[in-house]
Amino acid sequence: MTIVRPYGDTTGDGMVQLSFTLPIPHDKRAEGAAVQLANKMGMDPALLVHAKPMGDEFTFFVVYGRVNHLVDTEQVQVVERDFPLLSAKEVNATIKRRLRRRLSVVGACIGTDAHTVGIDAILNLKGIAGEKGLEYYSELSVTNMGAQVSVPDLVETARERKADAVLVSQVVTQRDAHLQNTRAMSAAFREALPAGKRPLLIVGGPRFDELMAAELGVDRIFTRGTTPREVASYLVHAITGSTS
Amino acid sequence: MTIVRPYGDTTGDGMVQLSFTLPIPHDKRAEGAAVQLANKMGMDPALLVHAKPMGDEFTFFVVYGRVNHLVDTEQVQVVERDFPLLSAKEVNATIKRRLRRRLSVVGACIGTDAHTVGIDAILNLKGIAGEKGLEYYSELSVTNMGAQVSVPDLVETARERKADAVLVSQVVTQRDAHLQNTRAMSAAFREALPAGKRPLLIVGGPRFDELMAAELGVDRIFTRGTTPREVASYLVHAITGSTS
Amino acid sequence: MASKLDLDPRVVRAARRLAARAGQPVVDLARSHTTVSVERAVLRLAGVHGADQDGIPWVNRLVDAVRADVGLGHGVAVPVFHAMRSTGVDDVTVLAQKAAAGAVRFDVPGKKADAATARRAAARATGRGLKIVDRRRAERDRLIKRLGDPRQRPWIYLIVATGDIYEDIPQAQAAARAGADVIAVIRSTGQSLLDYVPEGATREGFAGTYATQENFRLMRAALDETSKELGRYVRLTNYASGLCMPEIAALAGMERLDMMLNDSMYGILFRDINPIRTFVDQRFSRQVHARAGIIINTGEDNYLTTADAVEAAHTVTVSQLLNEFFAHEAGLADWQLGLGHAFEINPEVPESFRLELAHALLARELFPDAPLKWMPPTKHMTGDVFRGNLLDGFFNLVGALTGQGILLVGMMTEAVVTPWLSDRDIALQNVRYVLTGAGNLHEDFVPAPGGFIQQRAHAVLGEAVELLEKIVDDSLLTAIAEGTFGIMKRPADRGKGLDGVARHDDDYYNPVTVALEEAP
Amino acid sequence: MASKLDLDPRVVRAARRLAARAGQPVVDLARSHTTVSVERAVLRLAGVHGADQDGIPWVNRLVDAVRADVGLGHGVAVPVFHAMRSTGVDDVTVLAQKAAAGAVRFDVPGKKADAATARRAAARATGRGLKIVDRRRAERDRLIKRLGDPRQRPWIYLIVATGDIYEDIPQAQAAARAGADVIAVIRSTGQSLLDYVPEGATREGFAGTYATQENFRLMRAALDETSKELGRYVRLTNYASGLCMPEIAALAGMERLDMMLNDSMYGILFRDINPIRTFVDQRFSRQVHARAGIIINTGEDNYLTTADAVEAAHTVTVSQLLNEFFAHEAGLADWQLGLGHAFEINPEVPESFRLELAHALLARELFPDAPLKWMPPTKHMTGDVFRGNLLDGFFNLVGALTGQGILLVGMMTEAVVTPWLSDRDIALQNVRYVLTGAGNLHEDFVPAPGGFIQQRAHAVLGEAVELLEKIVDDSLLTAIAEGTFGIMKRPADRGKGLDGVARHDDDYYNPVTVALEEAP
Ligand code: B12
Ligand code: B12
Ligand SMILES: Cc1ncc(COP(=O)(O)O)c(C=O)c1O
Ligand SMILES: Cc1ncc(COP(=O)(O)O)c(C=O)c1O
Repeated sequence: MTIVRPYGDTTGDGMVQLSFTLPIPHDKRAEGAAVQLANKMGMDPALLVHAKPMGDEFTFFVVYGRVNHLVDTEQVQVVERDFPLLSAKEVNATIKRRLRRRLSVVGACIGTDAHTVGIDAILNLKGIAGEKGLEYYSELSVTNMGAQVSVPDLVETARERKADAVLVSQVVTQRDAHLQNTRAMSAAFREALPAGKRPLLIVGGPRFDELMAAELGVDRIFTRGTTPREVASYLVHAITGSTS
Repeated sequence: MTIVRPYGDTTGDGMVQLSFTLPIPHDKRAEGAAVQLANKMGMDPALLVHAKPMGDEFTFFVVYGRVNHLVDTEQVQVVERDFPLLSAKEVNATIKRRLRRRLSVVGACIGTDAHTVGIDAILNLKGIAGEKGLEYYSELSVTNMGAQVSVPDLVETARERKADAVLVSQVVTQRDAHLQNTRAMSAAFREALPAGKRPLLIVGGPRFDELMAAELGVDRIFTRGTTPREVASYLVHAITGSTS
Repeated sequence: MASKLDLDPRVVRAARRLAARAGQPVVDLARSHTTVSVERAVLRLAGVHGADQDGIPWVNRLVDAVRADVGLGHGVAVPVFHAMRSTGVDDVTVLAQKAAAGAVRFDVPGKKADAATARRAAARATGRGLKIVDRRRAERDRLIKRLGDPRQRPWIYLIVATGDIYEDIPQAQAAARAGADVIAVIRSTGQSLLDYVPEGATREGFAGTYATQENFRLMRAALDETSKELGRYVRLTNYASGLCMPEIAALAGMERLDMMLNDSMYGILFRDINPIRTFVDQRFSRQVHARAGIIINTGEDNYLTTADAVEAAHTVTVSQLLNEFFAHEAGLADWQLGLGHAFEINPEVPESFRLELAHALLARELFPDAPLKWMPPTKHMTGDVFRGNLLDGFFNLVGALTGQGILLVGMMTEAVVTPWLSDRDIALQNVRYVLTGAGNLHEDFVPAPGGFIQQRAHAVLGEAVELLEKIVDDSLLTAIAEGTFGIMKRPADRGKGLDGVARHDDDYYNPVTVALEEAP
Repeated sequence: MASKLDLDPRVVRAARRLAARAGQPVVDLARSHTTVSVERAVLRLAGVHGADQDGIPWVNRLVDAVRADVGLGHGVAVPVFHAMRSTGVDDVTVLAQKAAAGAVRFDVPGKKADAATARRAAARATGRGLKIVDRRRAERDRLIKRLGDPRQRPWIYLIVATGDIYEDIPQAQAAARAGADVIAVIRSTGQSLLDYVPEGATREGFAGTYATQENFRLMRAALDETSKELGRYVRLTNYASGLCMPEIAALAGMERLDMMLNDSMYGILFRDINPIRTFVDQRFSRQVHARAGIIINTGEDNYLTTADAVEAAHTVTVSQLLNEFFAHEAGLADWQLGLGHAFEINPEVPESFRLELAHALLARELFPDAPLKWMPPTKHMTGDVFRGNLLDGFFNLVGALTGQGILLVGMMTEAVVTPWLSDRDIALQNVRYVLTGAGNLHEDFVPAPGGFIQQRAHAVLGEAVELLEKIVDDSLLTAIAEGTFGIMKRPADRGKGLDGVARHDDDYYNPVTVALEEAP
């Protein structure tokens, strides 16, 4: 199927649910304004099913209705996994064979972000979802710098540890903090190290858009539900250039 | 304020919440397709925050994001109340003065619809939201035909009772049942009675669009939250032509 | 479950006795009348099937023809099977077609022997129909034995309502895979007032799908497949309600439906069907359900959509007691009584949740061996779907805390649309969370002795007894006429379908009733 | 609330004794050290205010200057007030400005009399600061008397977090009008690691708004207005946490904040702040809170975001006992102890809801006179906001069933964004539904004797005692270093801010500590 529509209870009905607040008091005009917005979003008919004043200046709305847009799944751009998913054994064997040394990985939460659970899930032995983290891989040498690491410290440590890859986590996204921090980080590495000497730059976090890697100046982005094995497989692929 | 945007937690942020199902299995492409739809609806950035497979062929999505449309409250079309809201006393007095007889009202749920709670709330003594229904008004003569009334029966009763107004309720809206039934009803009245002799046609129900009166061939539409007093006031206004 | 309400067994016994006294006159009425639909059900069991080119079933044409010639008071069985012999037609459907064409005249045989022959022929024919019902029941037992029952109580009951049997089927299968134990296919809004059962597979219902024999068959077959896939027998529900209640009961028996919505008063109150018509149809349909091993679901929940759930709580109890009496009288066993009640108290009312608990426990303890059908909030659901899902969660919790047997899963979009696929998924997730996390919390739920919950339950039971006393004095038909249930006033001489009722003549004969009443 | 868990009072006493033994060495440490932030807090109370043009507060410049000249071990009070006299400056802020320009040299007066004079001057100055704190406390008491406390328990606690104080204010007022009893202004992500307190009204926080004296003032004034409007005193909360804990405590006292997040280990575990630094800052800040009549909120809930809520349940109990011990030692009364715990069990775990009940009740019965801060689900919240609102409802129910004092309202968008205006509205509606409908259900909630809930609570308490025994043996600093709490390993010689710690010299003098310790 390439062209699809949203599905409520019948093929092709196009039904969706929408909710939002408008900064206007609740009255008929406000309800009309809510429907206007839904119409502009392509909902027609748009059924206003709930309107609730929140204080004197705001109104919350729930709208149901049919959306007229078509979705063309052929047009969808996704970052497909373009490398094979390896077992820990394969990862270790490939690094040994190709690199003839341990692959050095430095990880951190940068900026003011202190959400380490995600990067720990990738790096620490304990891992996530039943998979062990990168520390488990005998041929990976892992340095986990923890939270709220400054970019200069990160660059310094990466240099010291001769990092093949730098793994950065960003969870706080309010005011695009994650994007700003990532840009600052990639710029610092570009400045500090010549192209051939730069480690692979990887960022991860639940609210990144995987398609933005180039824009942010990093090599790869990982998002919700990433597992350590995927990251290890990618490292092997990108650094040893091997497909197995 | 005439131009507003949706409000998440900051003025002008434009944030909305959207959910829908696509008839495709859950994978990265499906997630991309969901974002595509949100983008087409004007959400940018569109953050896919939840994707859940439902069986093998459907996926449910929740998307948050900024919508770029502006809402112009000046452009909103609403049916404003264009008649004064009267007390029961005023309603009765005006009918007495202007009509010199009781005003006859016939109400029904037509078609296969059996949801009488709404029309009963308007017609029956008991009323709704602390307001008594039209039966309470001494100058109104009310015939409540109940549920699942056929259009021919309704026309017949309206004729018999010399109805000044016919009040029809429609609650079931699947496959636009309410619109079809309303159109059939207004057509039947147009056919059965000459223009001057036709009662005022009023429909009501929670999912009508008040702006559609002309299109449906009725004089007025009432929706969610209507109270008997509004209806009584409208009747007096429309039938006696009085503003008090 | 140990008693939590400390109900006085003498009061409970008194309530049951009063319900029997209030119900008996109605039973007497039902035993002395027949209806067009009862007679059509007999013919369906006797093998008449199909419809004319306008979609009017041959059973309707045949009953109309018999009625025109000799009236309904004798029952159609004897005139029809007498005509079979006299015309030499040996297929009842063919006879119906001929009758519709005006080519057959019906009469009641004057000779005793002819009458006896006709009776025997009729009994043989309907016996074959009942055999099908019996075979289906045995088949169900076998499948349950092989595939197993749901692992948990309450059973999870989900609705599909697209209006199109071919959309319903995949949705029902998806729902079963997602965890539903029972699938109900909601009927199109118009059907209950049709005085015939539509034929064939249908795709054009409004807010529900027509109940037809073919739709029953298609859905049951699909769910049999899914049951096998899941290793758990998924039950199918429809509606034996409206003007064709007896026939639909017969079709349900023959197509192995597992549960049927079937209430003694719903049609009267909410479809304005004549009370006598309803009570007569009602008794026959329940006898068929008893034979078919079908669990009935009664409709007390509906009263709380028109009446206030606190004020009218005792009317639910009274109706449950009446439904129980009528059901037992018609041969249904306790395990077949999915008595209805609902979570419909205005959530703004202080202590609403404890009141719900009190009412739900009262039903549970009054009918300890009945499965009970626990219905979700509908009336106080709004377009606020976030709040809706929350209320449904607390509804599920009451279900788990009070040991309800059948949990009709609430949908967050109750006030908006007939359920979407995703609504069901969200709703099932809700049920699963509550049952997994708090399924055993009832062990720690002990209403304070003499406290709010016990007091409320005792008060409701007390009001129920008072109301029953009044009904015994004034008669049930009067109570219904006065708006006792669901504030709907329905006099006995009004309502739809009264013209389809006939008093039994002395020689009234109905081979199905005979067979059903003689069975153990 | 009568006991529902049947805890053994001997075990409870043993647990408290062990906590005291485990905590005492840390108290000794805190009593024998000071930090830059403690000293800055002293100067703030002594009247230093404002910042240089780079935004560095004069208290920082002054402490740095003193430290450069004589170190911290004597405390800054004497050197500073000695310098006041010797330079003839009579405004401490002016002194700080001069010191920053390099125009003042500090020393510790050699003569006893000079030292005594400086001490007296310092005590007078800080006494004025403490007077402000006292006046604010009296003001609060008056307002509560006039306007009244929330009508219900738990108090409803809501967060605002726009990053901009001028967006925060209307949102906080809206939240209060919608029913919030307590408003917490979340801090910008970076602030806890700043070794100074920013100045002025701020609009540029990330996922929170900077804690500044001016922001405190603006928000408290706005809420005073709203309190009057509502006829109910609305409390304000912020964070005395991070590298500036003592100063923020002082500012909170002077601006009449009502509650402060203030945990003995949070900064160590979740901000990688040095343990010694934290414990020293901690003790001083709690002494100030005690004086200011501020309720503290501890942070055990956080452990369950990194550790598993079932496996690590006993670490929460241990930490609560330690927090209680440290709090009492610092002079806080039971009513000021908002000990933290949270609804963080994976909702897929069988019996998750009963486990939550067991844990929440254990806290309730161990600390019967503490208000307890009950935190909503965060870790297992997903982007499925419909499910999110449901979980929050069951969280609210546990809060009501177990008599929690402060209910931090959960948001359905927890996994998505910092709360939107509408999220708060939906969340409050959820709380209201649960409290209105089931607020008294605790009367009917009686954990089965010896049943699942009691067993679980006893088991957790048992594990807590075992862990405390181990901590007494190995020392609390070792336990923290080994990752006992929240699986975060934090050795005592690492972490941020260690260089801001100094051992007391023999002549260490801190007029604030003296005043706070001599008060009744
Ligand atoms: C746990 C938690 C905390 C803990 C963190 C403990 C710790 N040591 O990490 C504590 C309690 C300390 C905390 C504090 C705060 N938090 Co917090 N917290 C959360 C919470 C509940 C869960 C996050 C989590 O652990 N997820 C589980 C992990 C496994 O998932 P993950 O991070 O997405 O990681 C996976 C992938 O994304 C990917 N990945 C992630 N990073 C990387 C990196 C690489 C290289 C790769 C390859 C992959 C990868 O792989 C991981 C495994 O699959 C979320 C809400 C929620 N339910 O999501 C809020 C949340 C993230 N927190 C939030 C906020 C605002 C805060 C505070 C700033 C609040 C405040 N002002 O006080 C503070 C301060 C924190 C700070 N300075 O950053 C907000 C962020 C809002 C936003 N979108 O901007 C959230 C969304 C809550 C909310 N709605 O307000 N928090
Ligand atoms: C109560 C109820 C019932 C009761 C009805 C009892 C009765 N005697 O009315 C019972 C249980 C019988 C019932 C049955 C069914 N119901 Co029903 N029911 C509802 C429910 C829960 C509440 C409706 C209600 O009473 N609202 C309260 C009244 C006061 O509000 P109101 O109707 O909007 O009326 C107000 C205004 O709209 C206006 N108004 C209304 N009419 C008029 C007329 C005039 C002239 C004027 C001036 C004003 C006016 O004024 C009123 C007062 O303010 C809704 C769900 C919900 N929460 O909304 C479903 C709902 C309406 N039912 C629904 C369905 C599908 C059915 C069934 C068809 C299901 C089935 N297949 O079996 C059946 C059959 C009914 C039939 N043939 O029509 C759907 C409709 C879906 C759709 N949008 O198409 C709903 C939305 C539930 C759902 N999500 O599936 N139902
Ligand atoms: C007992 C009972 N019968 C029948 C129905 C369905 O009504 P209808 O007659 O419209 O199919 C219901 C509706 O919920 C019911 O509760
Ligand atoms: C006890 C405690 N202190 C402080 C904070 C806030 O942390 P931050 O230091 O980032 O302001 C929290 C977070 O919830 C907390 O629980």
